[in-house]
Amino acid sequence: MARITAGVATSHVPAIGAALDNGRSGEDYWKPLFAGYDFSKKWIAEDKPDVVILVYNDHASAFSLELIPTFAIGCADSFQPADEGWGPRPVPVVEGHPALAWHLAEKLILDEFDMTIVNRMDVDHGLTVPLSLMFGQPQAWPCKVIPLAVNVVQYPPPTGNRCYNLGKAIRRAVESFPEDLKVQVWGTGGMSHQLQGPRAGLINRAFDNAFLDRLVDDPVAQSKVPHLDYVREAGSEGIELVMWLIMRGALDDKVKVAHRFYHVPASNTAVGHLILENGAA
Amino acid sequence: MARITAGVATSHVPAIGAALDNGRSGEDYWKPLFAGYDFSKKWIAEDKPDVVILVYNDHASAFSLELIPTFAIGCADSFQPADEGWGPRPVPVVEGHPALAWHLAEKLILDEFDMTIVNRMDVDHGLTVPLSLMFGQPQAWPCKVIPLAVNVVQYPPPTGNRCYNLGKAIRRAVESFPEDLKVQVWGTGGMSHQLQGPRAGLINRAFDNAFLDRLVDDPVAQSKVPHLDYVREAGSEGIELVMWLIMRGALDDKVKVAHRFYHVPASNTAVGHLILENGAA
Amino acid sequence: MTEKPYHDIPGTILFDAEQSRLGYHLNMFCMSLMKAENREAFKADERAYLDRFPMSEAQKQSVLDRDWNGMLALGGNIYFTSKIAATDGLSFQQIAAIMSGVSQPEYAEMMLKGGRSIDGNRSKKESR
Amino acid sequence: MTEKPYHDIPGTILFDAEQSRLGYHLNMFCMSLMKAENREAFKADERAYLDRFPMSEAQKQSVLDRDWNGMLALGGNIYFTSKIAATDGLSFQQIAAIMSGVSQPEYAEMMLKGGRSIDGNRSKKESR
Ligand SMILES: [Fe+3]
Ligand SMILES: [Fe+3]
Repeated sequence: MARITAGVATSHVPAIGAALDNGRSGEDYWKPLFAGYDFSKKWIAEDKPDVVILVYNDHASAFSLELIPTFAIGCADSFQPADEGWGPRPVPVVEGHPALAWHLAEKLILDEFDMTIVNRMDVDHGLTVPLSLMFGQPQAWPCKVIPLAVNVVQYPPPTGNRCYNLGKAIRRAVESFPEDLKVQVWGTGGMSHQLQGPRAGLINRAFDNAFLDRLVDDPVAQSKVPHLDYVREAGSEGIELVMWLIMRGALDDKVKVAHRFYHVPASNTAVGHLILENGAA
Repeated sequence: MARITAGVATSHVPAIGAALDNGRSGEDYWKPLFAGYDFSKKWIAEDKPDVVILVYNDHASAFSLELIPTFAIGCADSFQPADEGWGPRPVPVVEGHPALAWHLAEKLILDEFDMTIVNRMDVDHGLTVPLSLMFGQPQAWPCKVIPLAVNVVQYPPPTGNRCYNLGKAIRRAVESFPEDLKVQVWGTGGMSHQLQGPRAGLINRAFDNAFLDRLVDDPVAQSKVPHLDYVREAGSEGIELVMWLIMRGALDDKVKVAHRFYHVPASNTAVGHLILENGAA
Repeated sequence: MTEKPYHDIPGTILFDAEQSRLGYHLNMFCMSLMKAENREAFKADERAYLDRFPMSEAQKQSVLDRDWNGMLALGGNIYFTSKIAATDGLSFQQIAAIMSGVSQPEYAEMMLKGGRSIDGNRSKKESR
Repeated sequence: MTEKPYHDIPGTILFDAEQSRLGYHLNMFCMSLMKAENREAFKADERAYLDRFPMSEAQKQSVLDRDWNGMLALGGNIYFTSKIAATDGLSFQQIAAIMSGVSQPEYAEMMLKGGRSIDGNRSKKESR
């Protein structure tokens, strides 16, 4: 039987990818950021997942305004890094796990989540930067990845409550898959940041740290927080944090915090990172 | 305030469109079928809706297997009749109602339905044949149309229960729209039919009529019927009937049957048609 | 193949995840026939056109043979395979007749008489 | 414009239904810049390229002027308008500086010092 072993949350700032790809990760500006993932690289090498369900959002790369799915699950054999305007990132092709992805799609739809099934999709920095942060720069990604793209660009994104419950449904679906697989769920995006308008550059350390606390200890309360609070307190792009609730919903009610990291800034953004393990209770 | 005044259900067999478009509706084969809609044309002329929310499914016209939304709502200004391989049907362009459609999309997503927002989509016979049956062959369709495309081609479609609840959520959303609009919800597809394999041509009069009875009088019970029963009893394409539950969910618990019609065959399909009015209780 | 409750329905292949994965390229080939220039290219040299798609040899042969039931078994979906029929100038009823093993007049007659009966067609177990 | 609770947030335009309807063609123009040949065509004659899209004159002018806040007010979304910035060879941080009315070094300095403070930036009412 497949099982969810852990959850990872991390920001997915494009500048982080660019720093890595351009060999600038050793610069003073970037060193403290990458140092925050040293533990994580060791941790994941020690108990490598077979599959990562990677919750992220597309940033007008695969989806324009022609068609905006709330939840899209990638069922293809593989996914190419997207060309976001400067050529695709020089990272490996992302190998999918179509058998588990289709199983999830089927179970989630029957569980009354209105998924969009996607068989062809390029994946942008939202998906590839977290892989780079956790795995560095390998020739091939060491595990299969199921992309789960959440709309957070067009208001309204799904509610925090919906995201949290989707996580719970993902767990049920994973646990009904007959093959013996170690599965991690990653939630990406955030933390506080605003890329647009006169308020660009907003960072809210207090909000971010309270979010990290509550995501661990009281995710149900966090799942009730309305969009308005995220946008007001964490910036118009801080709303990406609702995606972390999907990861959290897929874990036990009580979890062990294996790692926690917070850093400001990466370009325009506050960076947060959590590794949560099941089996704490 | 916008309000839902009535629901219409009808099959959407492509051969019906072809018969009309090719001037064959007066032939002996087709006469009894079109006669079943004589009442309906008068009925709708007497209390013309401003907007129809038209629930239908795409048949590999707008959506291939690259991307399969469970629920897609058309928010565009207009929708072109699709070229299904023989050129587009010679029917008017379908004018949308973007203000109400976007309102619905927003409210439905906040109400935890995971809609796909679509701003560009051609509409196939699933949407245009019901318009032809209800309005005949006008120069322009006499009302605005919001396409709501439901996946029923790739198993699994949304559950009957999910469809019924979507109807209820649509009603809440319509009733929160400030403009004074008369809105109808149409459910299309079905009735029993199977287009594929050695069992092609299956018709189940008893199942269809029991479905019509229960849709009117006990929709909650009908909403619990599993997909397997539809496929087994009403054919692999009979599963389209789940879409009628969206229409039904948008109406009062008690409704008045203004019209009911059943006819076999239209090409490979049993044709069913209902007009249900609110305000019976 | 994992056994599913709907596998008990006779003469019916549900287009589920398994079939969809199996038939992806076959169906995407069919979808390409929505464009007039592709229909022309297919008609001009069917084999060469099919070779543009990463389909299995069995899938390609089923198309060349117009083996409509074979295509479904190999992952085809009827709404996609019917685009080959449209390219050939065949109606839905004509391929329905072929798939159910009768002539088109016989099939049309069956439909006029109320269609194929559900009795005996519910379940493989029942009909044994 | 219907008043929404998030209209109270200063310096921020939420990309809601209203903005998305308003900016559809502006954003789809931006999306077209994902293709190298379109970037070339745009650079060669910006006005002529913009005229291919059914955008309002004000939207076209905001693009020609690189009025980044103006584009947002006219329905642009930052993930789309940033594709113009990429075409111009500007980074996200460079346009963020322009949108917030400071030089890029000043903006970068603010970010290094922990970013723009939330205090005084929560609410238009609060800051009055
Ligand atoms: Fe992001
Ligand atoms: Fe249909």
